[in-house]
Amino acid sequence: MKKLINAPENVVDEALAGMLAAHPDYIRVEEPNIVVRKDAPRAGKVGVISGGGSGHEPMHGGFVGMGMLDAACPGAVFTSPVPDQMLAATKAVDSGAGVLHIVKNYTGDIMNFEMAAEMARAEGHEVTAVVIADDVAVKDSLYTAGRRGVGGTVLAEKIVGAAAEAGADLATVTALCQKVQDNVRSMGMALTSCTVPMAGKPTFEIADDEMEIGVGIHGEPGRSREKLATADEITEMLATPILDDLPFAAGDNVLAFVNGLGGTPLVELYIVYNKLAQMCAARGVTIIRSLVGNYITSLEMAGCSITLLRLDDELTKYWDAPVNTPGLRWGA
Amino acid sequence: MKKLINAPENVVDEALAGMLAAHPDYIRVEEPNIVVRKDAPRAGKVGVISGGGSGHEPMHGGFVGMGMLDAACPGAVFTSPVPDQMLAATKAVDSGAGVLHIVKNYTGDIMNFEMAAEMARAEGHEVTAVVIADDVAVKDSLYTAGRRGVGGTVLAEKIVGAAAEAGADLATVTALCQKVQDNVRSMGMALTSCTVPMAGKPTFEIADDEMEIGVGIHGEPGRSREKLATADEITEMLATPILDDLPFAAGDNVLAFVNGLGGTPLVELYIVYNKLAQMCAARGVTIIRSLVGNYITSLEMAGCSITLLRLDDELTKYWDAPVNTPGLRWGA
Amino acid sequence: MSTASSISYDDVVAWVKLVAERVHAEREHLTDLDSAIGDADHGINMDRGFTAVVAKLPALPVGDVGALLKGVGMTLVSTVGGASGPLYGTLFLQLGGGTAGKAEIELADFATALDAGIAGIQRLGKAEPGDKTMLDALLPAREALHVGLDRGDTPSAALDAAVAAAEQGMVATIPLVARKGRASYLGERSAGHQDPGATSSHLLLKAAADAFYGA
Amino acid sequence: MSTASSISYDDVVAWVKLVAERVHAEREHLTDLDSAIGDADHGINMDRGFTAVVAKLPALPVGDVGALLKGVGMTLVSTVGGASGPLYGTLFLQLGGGTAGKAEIELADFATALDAGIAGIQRLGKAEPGDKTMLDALLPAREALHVGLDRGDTPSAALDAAVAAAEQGMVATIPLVARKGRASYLGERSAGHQDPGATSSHLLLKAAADAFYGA
Ligand SMILES: Nc1ncnc2c1ncn2[C@@H]1O[C@H](COP(=O)(O)OP(=O)(O)O)[C@@H](O)[C@H]1O
Ligand SMILES: Nc1ncnc2c1ncn2[C@@H]1O[C@H](COP(=O)(O)OP(=O)(O)O)[C@@H](O)[C@H]1O
Ligand SMILES: [Mg+2]
Ligand SMILES: [Mg+2]
Ligand SMILES: [Mg+2]
Ligand SMILES: [Mg+2]
Repeated sequence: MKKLINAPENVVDEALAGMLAAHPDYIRVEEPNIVVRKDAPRAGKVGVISGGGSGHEPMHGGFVGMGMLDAACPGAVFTSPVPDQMLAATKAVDSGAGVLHIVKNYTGDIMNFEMAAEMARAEGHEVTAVVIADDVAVKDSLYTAGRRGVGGTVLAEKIVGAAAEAGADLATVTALCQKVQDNVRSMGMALTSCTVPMAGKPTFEIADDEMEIGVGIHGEPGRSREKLATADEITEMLATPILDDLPFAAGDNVLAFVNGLGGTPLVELYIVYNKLAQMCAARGVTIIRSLVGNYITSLEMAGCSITLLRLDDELTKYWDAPVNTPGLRWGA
Repeated sequence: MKKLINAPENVVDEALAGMLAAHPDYIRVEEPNIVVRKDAPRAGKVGVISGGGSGHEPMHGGFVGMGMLDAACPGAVFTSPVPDQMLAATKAVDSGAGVLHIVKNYTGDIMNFEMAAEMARAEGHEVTAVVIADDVAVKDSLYTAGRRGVGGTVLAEKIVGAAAEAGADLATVTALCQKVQDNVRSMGMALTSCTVPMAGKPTFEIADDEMEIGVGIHGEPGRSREKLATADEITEMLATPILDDLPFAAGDNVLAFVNGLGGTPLVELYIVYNKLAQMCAARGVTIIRSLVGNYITSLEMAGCSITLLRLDDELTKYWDAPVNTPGLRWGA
Repeated sequence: MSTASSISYDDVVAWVKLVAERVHAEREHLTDLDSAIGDADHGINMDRGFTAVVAKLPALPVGDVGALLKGVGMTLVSTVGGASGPLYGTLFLQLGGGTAGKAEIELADFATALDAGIAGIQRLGKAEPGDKTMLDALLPAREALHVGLDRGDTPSAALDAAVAAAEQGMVATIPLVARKGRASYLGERSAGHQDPGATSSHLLLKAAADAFYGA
Repeated sequence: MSTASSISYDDVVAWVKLVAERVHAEREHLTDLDSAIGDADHGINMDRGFTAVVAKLPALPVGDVGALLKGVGMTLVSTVGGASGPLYGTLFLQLGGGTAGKAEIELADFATALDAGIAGIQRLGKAEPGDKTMLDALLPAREALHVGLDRGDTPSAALDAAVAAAEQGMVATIPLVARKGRASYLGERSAGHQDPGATSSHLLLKAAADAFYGA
């Protein structure tokens, strides 16, 4: 295992300490390992929190700040955080206007967030939750755990955070988050596996001429293993199911998000974006906003994910609104 | 070779096309492969251009925009651009106020930029050049090619771009760039090699328990090969020579920049930053600004570099000034 | 009244410690199973949780089986995370609820408490038999336990039967296509691998048999 | 007047084409040498440049050796990049300057033009003999060429001697610690590897001997 770490068991704590050292003007770190916006709670503002396993940086801790999250709860690497964290975060950010939990759809995340929400409500906090489940690689069904929450989460946190910053109430913020979920779809692929520090070896073996299509963000194998293909072919394998699923139709305006999984350089992501833009154009889908880079990662995994969000004026307005976090910043 | 590409020979062109597709509001791409700020030349503004081999994204093309570069000249992967590009870029951005060339210290970059500068002057453009040579891993001497230009380049482009945006004249902008060079030092290391697409195989072989200390940004081997060490030990190997070289003294205010080389995830960079902050504190050096992420990369190489810039009020003011580029953005 | 087959407070402490020991020993195996169809952390999660439990033991009220098991459950909830944290946490919280205030319990009490614990897991996780989860080990075990007790088997025999049923259920998860948990994301590819949680559930019950009635 | 040993316009075209052919064939070797002490692109750069040169040939004025070589130099400057682009570009620009307007040249003319070309490389790159660069092949070659010509050797013999000297100089770069170019960043580690540019310079001269006086 080749990583810039000291001891596997200290990765999350030391990274948090480094984040705090690098961004003391944005965040504070409180027990039990929660990242809280420096000036939270803000009078009258709805609190927006999220959380999940570590190893996806900058998500979620890097999105704590003005116009995005009020707090983030990082679990162990790839392991949902514990209810104590979400309870503490909810209390830390609730100004009395209530708190929205943005939850990625994983059994563990759902259960831990639900437990925390119950405890918080028992202590008199108004809490709502929206589950992000945007991964079209997973067939949805009543009888399964359903789709994973992936790239759409980043967009939801930005847009919902802007609405909360603008003073929207809990019901409005919650409905807006659901609206993002209803209009966003994603799919990812991997060229390499990744190594959970505590595990010490790659989660899966893969040959030099193979790739995994339909992976999530936890180093898990994907829906299928394929022979390595060109960037254009790979982009089609990801974007076609996304476009067909919602479906995105001619005349739609979209935000196109090409995300790196951690080990893939920007130069390759732009090659993927190039093909994605051609595909959208060919279908009459207009990209009016874009995001290209590593925002929701899977440790050092090489690969990418594509996310499309159908935009209307409201979503566009909140996407464009100022945001000032360590991981995403503009207009401020 | 596992990459998200179509054909090795098309990597640079397709990445440029993708960049243009993703950021049409920031840039335009002109022959012979130059990235130009959408609204350049801007009346009365000094033009600031840079360039170098591709494979370092987001540098330089990602730094074209308000408050940073007016144009960037991307060469083939790891190969200095040709004079034709710098000549075209100079002409494209010169409003009559003159153009500064920010050149990283590599024999090829120096010679190609010099040829371009001569041609541009012959055509009546006022051109100055500042060479960035901040890599302390390279022993400096009259008889060698001198130090490489690495992480300091990103900081120079941001700070100098802000001054030019604010209306400073060519002499002032040039002197400011030299001031950045005089106060910045860097050093890098690699956990893995990288693969030049056209070469098709890793530039060097390295064992699972080895690392290269003192690498540049072109996948070249470093000054020495060492046994793999902890993040804290590695940070000391990089930061100690940097701190001792300028030297950075107790009472100095600095900008601390922990940069990823392309294949290393943010979570690891924060662990390095954590140790770097401790080392600076121990020496009485105060970090008043920070930058953590992948800004000057070496394709998919895993590793990091550390850059420290001694700040005074002028440098701090221009660092804080608004910047709006695909790769670096705040205050706008 | 106390019988030779009663499960004392100390037996329960011994059980918890034995589980911690074996989870630690099986950590890599459980994580490897989770690597194949999950995210390579089940052994790490369980080990983190039970290490915390053992550290917590001294702080828990002595002599009260229910309080002890509640403490274990709360510690698991607060330290494991993932899917297994709330699920095993609930299991132990319910075991504690069903044995509250008792200095010693009979296997029948344990069986009833286990019913509640498994019901809690189902409430929380909404999994069905055959979904390729820990329930595929726990449900057959509960079944066998009750059959044995109703038939008047010795507690030791009844619990051994439950462990055997859990082991069968665990192995039976191999061909299953997962419908719950991370493994479900793999679809057909999840078949051919043993479920990590079913494996840790079998470990839990085997440890109980060894701790309560001597290995 | 034209002698049997004159180098015709066609000979020069043949030379340029032969260089392009061999650079392409040696591309991987040159890149491998650059991988050891540089950035793994020398063969790629040279191949890109000379492929462009061959494509450009039809557009260059026929019959004028100087114009041809100037065109080659300008094309190299505009397509190679890196350190070798300006350096080899300058070499050919100077070769062209020294042979301007000529339909055919003598080897002595070539030698004089080569002097100017090498001087241009030194002006631009500021390297000294022993710095582990292309000059370590070019300088001994120039030396041998003049010695041969002054001694009255046949042009073919004189050029062969130059090629032999270039080869010796190329091999002699192996033990050297680089002081110029990327290899200098490696410090002591640059010793033990043959310089890519010295290797391509030898290729250039060997191709000249073969093209001018038949392999
Ligand atoms: N809905 C569920 N009901 C019951 N057990 C479940 C459910 N989802 C997952 N599990 C169990 O949890 C185990 C995985 O635990 P663990 O790896 O620690 O958590 P995570 O899946 O969050 O990484 C699975 O092997 C499975 O037995
Ligand atoms: N200052 C110099 N003077 C002469 N030749 C040089 C100089 N610097 C580099 N070279 C030559 O250039 C070669 C490298 O060329 P190339 O790899 O194409 O460019 P780059 O080093 O920019 O990648 C070296 O092997 C060396 O022979
Ligand atoms: Mg997990
Ligand atoms: Mg090069
Ligand atoms: Mg798991
Ligand atoms: Mg090179």
